[in-house]
Amino acid sequence: MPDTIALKTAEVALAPVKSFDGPNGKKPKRVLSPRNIMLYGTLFVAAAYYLLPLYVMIVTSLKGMPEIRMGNIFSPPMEITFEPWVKAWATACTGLNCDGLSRGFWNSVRITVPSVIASIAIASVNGYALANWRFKGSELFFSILVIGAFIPYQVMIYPIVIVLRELGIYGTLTGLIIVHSIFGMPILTLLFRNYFASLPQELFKAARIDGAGFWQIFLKIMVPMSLPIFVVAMILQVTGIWNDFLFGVVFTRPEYYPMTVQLNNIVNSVQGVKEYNVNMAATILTGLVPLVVYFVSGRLFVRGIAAGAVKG
Amino acid sequence: MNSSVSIKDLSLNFGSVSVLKDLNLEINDGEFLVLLGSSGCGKSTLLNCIAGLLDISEGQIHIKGKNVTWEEPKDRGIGMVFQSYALYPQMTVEKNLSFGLQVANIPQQEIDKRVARASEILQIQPLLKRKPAELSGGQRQRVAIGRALVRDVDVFLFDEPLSNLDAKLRSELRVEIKRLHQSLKNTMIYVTHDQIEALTLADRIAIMKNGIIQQLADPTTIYNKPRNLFVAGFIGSPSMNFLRGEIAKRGDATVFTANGVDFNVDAYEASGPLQAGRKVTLGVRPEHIKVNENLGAEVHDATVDIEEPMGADNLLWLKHAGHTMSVRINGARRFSPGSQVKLGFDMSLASIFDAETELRL
Amino acid sequence: MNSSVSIKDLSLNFGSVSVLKDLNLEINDGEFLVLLGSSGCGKSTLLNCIAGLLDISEGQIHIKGKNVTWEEPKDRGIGMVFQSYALYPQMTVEKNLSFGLQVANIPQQEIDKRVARASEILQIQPLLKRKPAELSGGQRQRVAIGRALVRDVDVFLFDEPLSNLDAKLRSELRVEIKRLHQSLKNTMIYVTHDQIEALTLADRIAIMKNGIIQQLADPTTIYNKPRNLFVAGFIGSPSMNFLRGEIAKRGDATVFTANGVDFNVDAYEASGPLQAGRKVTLGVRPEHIKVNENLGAEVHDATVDIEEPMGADNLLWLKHAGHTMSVRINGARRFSPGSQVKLGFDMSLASIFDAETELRL
Amino acid sequence: ANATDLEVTHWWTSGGEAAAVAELAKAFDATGNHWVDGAIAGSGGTARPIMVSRITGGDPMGATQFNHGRQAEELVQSGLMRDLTDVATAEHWKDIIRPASLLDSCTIDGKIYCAPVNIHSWQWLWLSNAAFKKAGVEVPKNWDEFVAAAPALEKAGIVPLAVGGQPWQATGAFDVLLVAIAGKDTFYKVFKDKDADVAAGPEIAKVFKAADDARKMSKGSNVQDWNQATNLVITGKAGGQIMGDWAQGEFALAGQKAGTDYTCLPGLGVNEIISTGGDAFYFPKLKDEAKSKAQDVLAKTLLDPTTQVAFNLKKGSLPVRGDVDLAAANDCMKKGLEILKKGNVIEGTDQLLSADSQKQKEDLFSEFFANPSMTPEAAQKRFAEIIGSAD
Amino acid sequence: MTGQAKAGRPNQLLRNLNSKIASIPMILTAVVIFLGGTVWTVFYSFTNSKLLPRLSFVGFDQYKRLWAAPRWIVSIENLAVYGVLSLIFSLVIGFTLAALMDQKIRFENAFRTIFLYPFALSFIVTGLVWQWVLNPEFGVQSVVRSLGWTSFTFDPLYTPSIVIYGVLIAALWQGTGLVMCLMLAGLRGIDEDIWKASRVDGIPMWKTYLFIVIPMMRPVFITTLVIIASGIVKVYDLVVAQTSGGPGISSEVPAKYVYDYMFQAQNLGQGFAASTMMLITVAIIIIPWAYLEFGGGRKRA
Ligand SMILES: Nc1ncnc2c1ncn2[C@@H]1O[C@H](COP(=O)(O)OP(=O)(O)OP(=O)(O)O)[C@@H](O)[C@H]1O
Ligand SMILES: Nc1ncnc2c1ncn2[C@@H]1O[C@H](COP(=O)(O)OP(=O)(O)OP(=O)(O)O)[C@@H](O)[C@H]1O
Ligand SMILES: [Mg+2]
Ligand SMILES: [Mg+2]
Repeated sequence: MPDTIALKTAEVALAPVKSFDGPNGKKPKRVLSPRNIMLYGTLFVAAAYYLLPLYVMIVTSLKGMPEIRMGNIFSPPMEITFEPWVKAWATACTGLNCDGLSRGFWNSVRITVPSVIASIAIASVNGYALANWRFKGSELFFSILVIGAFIPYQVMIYPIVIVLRELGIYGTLTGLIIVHSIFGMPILTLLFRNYFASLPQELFKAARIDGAGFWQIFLKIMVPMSLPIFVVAMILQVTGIWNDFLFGVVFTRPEYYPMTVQLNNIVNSVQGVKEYNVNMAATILTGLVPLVVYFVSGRLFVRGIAAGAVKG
Repeated sequence: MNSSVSIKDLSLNFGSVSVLKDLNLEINDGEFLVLLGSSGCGKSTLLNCIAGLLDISEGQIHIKGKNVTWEEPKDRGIGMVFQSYALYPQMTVEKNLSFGLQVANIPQQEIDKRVARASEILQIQPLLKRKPAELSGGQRQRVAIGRALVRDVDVFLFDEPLSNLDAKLRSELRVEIKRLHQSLKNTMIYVTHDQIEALTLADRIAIMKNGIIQQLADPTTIYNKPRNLFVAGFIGSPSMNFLRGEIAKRGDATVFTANGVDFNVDAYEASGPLQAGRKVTLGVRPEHIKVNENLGAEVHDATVDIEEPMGADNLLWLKHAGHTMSVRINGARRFSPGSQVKLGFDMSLASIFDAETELRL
Repeated sequence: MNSSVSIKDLSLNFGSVSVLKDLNLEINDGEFLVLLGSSGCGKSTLLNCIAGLLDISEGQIHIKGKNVTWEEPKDRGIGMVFQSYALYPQMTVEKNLSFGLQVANIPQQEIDKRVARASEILQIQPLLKRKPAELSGGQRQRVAIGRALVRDVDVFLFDEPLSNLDAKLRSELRVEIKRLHQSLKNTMIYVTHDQIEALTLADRIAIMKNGIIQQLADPTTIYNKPRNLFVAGFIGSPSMNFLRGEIAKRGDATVFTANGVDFNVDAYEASGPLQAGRKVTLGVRPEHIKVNENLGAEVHDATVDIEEPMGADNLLWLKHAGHTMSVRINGARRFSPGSQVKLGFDMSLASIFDAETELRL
Repeated sequence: ANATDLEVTHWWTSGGEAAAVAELAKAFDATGNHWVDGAIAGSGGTARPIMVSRITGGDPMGATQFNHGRQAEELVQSGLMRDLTDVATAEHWKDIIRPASLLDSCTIDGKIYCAPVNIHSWQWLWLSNAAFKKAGVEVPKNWDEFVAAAPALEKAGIVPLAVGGQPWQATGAFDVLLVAIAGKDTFYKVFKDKDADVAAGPEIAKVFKAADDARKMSKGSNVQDWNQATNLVITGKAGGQIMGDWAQGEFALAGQKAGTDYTCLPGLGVNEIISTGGDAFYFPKLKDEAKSKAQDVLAKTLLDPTTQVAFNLKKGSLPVRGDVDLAAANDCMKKGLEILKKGNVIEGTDQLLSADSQKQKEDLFSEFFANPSMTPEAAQKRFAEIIGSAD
Repeated sequence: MTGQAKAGRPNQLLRNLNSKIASIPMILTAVVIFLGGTVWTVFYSFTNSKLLPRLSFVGFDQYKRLWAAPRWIVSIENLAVYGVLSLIFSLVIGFTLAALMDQKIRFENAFRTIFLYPFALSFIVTGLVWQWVLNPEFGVQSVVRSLGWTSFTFDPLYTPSIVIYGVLIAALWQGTGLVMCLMLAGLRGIDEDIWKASRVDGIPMWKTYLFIVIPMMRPVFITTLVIIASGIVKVYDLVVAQTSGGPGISSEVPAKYVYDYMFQAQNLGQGFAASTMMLITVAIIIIPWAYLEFGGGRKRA
């Protein structure tokens, strides 16, 4: 009966829009409903609270000292100057060295890159072993590790100094990388363990039957499936290591001092009046790398957290 | 009968994707309507529209004669049971049942009465103090039904309530739902993709595909007189056997011919004329083919390919003139693969579809 | 026939929980053995033990005559197909198939040959370049089977390979697996909790409960002569009707009597004597009860409670002397609830169990 | 000699300090070696742990600043520090360094382990002439006049006494008050003999009374660092500050002249005694032979007369050698030299007390200055306890 | 026969060898650093080590002195106040923001980034910025005063009794973004059907959150709790950067006490005694929890 279909099409064509009485179709939504006002109102107020310090930092870093002394930290700069930025980056003094943050920048990179890689590599393998290859005692070690997350770093400095000294790597970059790996280990291992445990066990079993070993399964099966959690780990570690001051200064020598040491020096070595504009510029410059990492991978961050952290 | 739920020209789009298109559906008071269709065809979407959980794009929904298109779900007089049960995990069964009522400020006495009644009907009194995690799948499902029950609603909506359960439990609960309907006489709209559920439970079945209702009829009609090829293939397990061929005249007799084999179709009650030369698809259900016994006038030869004993029944997969065909016989009768058999077809129970429009002739 | 897999006194504990207890099982070469049991009874655990994915607590496992108890999974000559397919999501189908071979350092030429053969057998050649996410459920399952296929193993292990698929696809793939077995003639061990799968696929079925094999026999025996009450109740859908009562003598005749109603059981072939007074349970399958036709000598009265039309069949739930009973009749015969019917029981096909030991008499 | 890099750590990062360090570096570089600057900002509290960790961790620097006294005692005892006795004998340090107590502090078991570079005295009250002019009162000549002038200053919106938030500032101020008010003998009884009875006695009660005044006068000086506090005086926002002679460097840097722009009162104008603490350089033992040699060179350079003059002028401290000519010294420095010559000197508390006791004192006085509800009596009681258990 | 099987049983130590090898860094860290370091610390807390650790035992003297020190008491009190408040506020604010973000809002990405970015900054930065914003001379107080409300006072950092709240404001600014993210991830994991069921039941949104969703998010809250709590115990940098413990000792915290006495006062014994007290406190809270989560977990899984 091909004609029925033709008929139906004709019918539709003839009767353009059927209209009924009463509500029809989409429920009309007011943009300014009380709910929306509350919702967005709260969000905008909260956003303002979070943005305020950033605003202050930026505005201040663009003002000259006289203007700062005169007034209001919230008012926009009357005369924009990039002097503080230049100074913070290139000429601010620490003791005798007057090359600003720039000297620390590459050190920070040199510390952060291998430390992030090493700590993530170690923690991911640990998490994988804990999730898929449990052995007698593995959970016990893990519990100790998690409790270790609560130990203040300061407490551990002395024992670690001793260990590194005995290993003969105190003051070297290797030593610092190890220290970062150690302190990143508890939380990262927890994340990776939870994540790998949430992957289907059957995949792991299938790979074993296929004859893949410990490392093959990890590298060829698990890692390619774990982008989100690696992103989370990376963000956490980049943030933590880049911003680290204590380890960078305690466990290395000046030629490796990270940017935060310069930041601390700029901020803390006051020449009479605190140069707030320079401080703020230095602050922003120092935070720039982790901030960029955030902006680039923020979306993956939530996804990764959903995948890894949340499943207790 | 009054119409209990009436859907008029309903359309729904997710962004630019149109999921439901100009859908019309009248559901009678006290009727058990099953929405059946394969995954992704829009069943849940339709149910959610009726419940008010999705804002529709076009059209109207009336429940009990009232236009509820813009009403909140709670004001529509509906109760809903979800596939994943959606029980509140940290509340006891009792709390799960009464929470909605408490929120609606119904007096405690009344709440107790309703919970008692529902738990009696569903026989979950001993479970009232437990939490969902301490219940088995079937018990959880019962509590989920109870939650709809206490709300004293006109229309029950079920979204694949049994599909997370194992086969045995599923058949038990199916009977219970049927019994519930018989005693409550509420309107029930039930989504499933399991045809056994649909056939056993429904007063009427609406078969959907791509957001369009393909056929709306009682189970017998759907089973015996499927309106089109899709419905015919969708209903029945194992599926109806389809042979592609054409109509021809052999003297007085009208035959269906395919791969050089003729099937006399004079016994078929066509709704239109079967002109010779018309390309058609013949559909025969596995249980309408006789093997070696009661063959009738026309006899076909076939070879057994695979035998699938299923207890009460025995399923044979046969090779017949280039087709593979499934035949269902009594479980006690066994054939070994490779053996030759004779077949008889009961054309009065067959279906013939136009090859192009795929509509039943 | 040689035994292909032989399990001796196997026990397995998870911590203090004993999941498998002293299990013995001999599986013949080329046999299709189905492990059937309800959820949590230890089927997957047993399969994982055979595969070497779990370390057993006691006992031995031999495959092809070799003690593999402590071998790595890859060295046991087994292939395994998982419920969730377990395809490597980041690899193409081709890579999925060849991964195991590459790991084993098999020459690329040989790999290509095997992949080509497997994909031909399973008809997945057009899919080779796709990733699992781009496949339908059935296709994924086929690739999963292919992964076992390319490894050229002696024993195939399937862990509920079809339970994630919808009914239609399930019945299609069931046939394919059966065909595969017929052409490959490998030993296959297949875990399922779907009795239809078990009945249709198995050469022998091992029915498990709480880590113990209840009965190991061919499907017909399991269906018709269940060894105990559990097996009888587990197999068959809807379930066998059970009546609790006792044996009595009425003159010459031996009867089963319950709720004041007698059933003559002379036709029953008991393996032991049926003494009068023995407390027993009578089991009758729904399809072995006749309604209004071919009733035989003894006629019982009953009332229709609920009707469940299922297309080809029609299921009646009857009230009969205080019992509820299900009866399966032809789909074309319809009864409305409340109508009175007459029943005939075919006792030669019934089962009688001791009420205490629950073993078949 | 070949140019050898020698890393020198210190916490001299404020304007005046950095300028002074530059003099040392210049002098050292002139010897053909190279001064690698390892400044760590945030005062000794931040820097010392880092230095100690590095020395104990086996990665020592070439030289490091400590306040001589007891801070490095244990490091020396553990054999981590280089013995400078040879350099000292060759350069006749025993003869030229005065007061002798400075070198004594570097001497352990008869061996010399550090090179003192300057004398710092704590006992100074710095006053802003402009502030008093604005308040319409005479610039005070001693502590009592200063206290009397406080209300007038307050009325003019000027904080009478600037005290920074860092704990050592409050502690230092108290020690200064103690010497000024209770005198040298009591000072020694308390800090050298650790006589808790004296510490709990009436003499010290008077000191606490004065400290209470100071506390009241310091209300409103919301700054952390000492040089910020100094800056309040420089800019006339505060009337005065009790601070060591290093504050002078800040005045100098701001281009202010002693006598006209600001006034300095040694010993608070009450008791003209100054303490002779100071900074010294220690030289950790190094494996590298060339570096060890460079260490000797640096030690020698530090005490070189020209270096001494240049450094101390910038730093605002007094040279450790008695034989240099400080013609360029300003008013205040001259006053200091005078007192030094008269021998009205005492040892610094860093030399008398362990760092531990100092820290406890800091905790006490930073609390006392910040918490008006703490009575002088209660504070004195705790002070006596600390002295009683001090080592 | 069983005996035969046992004979074939490979060495247990070699089983799973790769996993054990791969876990060596973890085992070393756990045993040598965390366990060893802890034991070492506790051990030396019974000595009167000064600048360098040495074995001169003094019994419980360090502990007596510790608990007699007003500064330690203040530190403990501050940690308690700060800990409780920051736990509560982090969770409440974090959850509230997450719940708002979960309303299918526009600009979700922008909001999320805004709430999260402070987490990227170091405590030094956070401390500095808030020190400045809260500075009475040119921060919020002076701005409000310049608007005409001259009696307005808001200088938490210079008022001993409330300085810890000033620290709290900064800590929340930095940390709530992460909590929000964790909560949001948890909310996204809630079964959509639960929301539908509660709508059909007519349960108002806030009640659904309060009585249904929050209890369902227990695992998220636990993870979050671990992260927040481990941060609280360790709080040091922020206090140093923002107040240096001042005014006076009114914003001192235990971690700072430990550090100051170990390194500034050169009294390792005292510092170790203080760390031991911290470790004991942590252990009392954590060990039962870890046991439940990980030890008992094996049976539950
Ligand atoms: N929120 C959504 N946004 C976009 N598309 C959606 C959304 N929800 C559903 N769809 C699409 O609408 C179609 C119908 O979905 P629906 O859930 O109604 O299917 P269904 O018939 O219930 O299937 P199932 O049997 O799997 O539950 C599907 O193609 C699905 O992809
Ligand atoms: N890793 C484990 N730790 C503790 N108990 C376990 C573990 N794995 C399985 N079990 C328990 O062992 C029993 C058998 O589990 P198994 O997975 O073999 O069941 P199954 O028969 O395959 O069930 P299903 O049909 O649900 O797959 C269950 O009771 C289960 O709770
Ligand atoms: Mg659905
Ligand atoms: Mg299983």
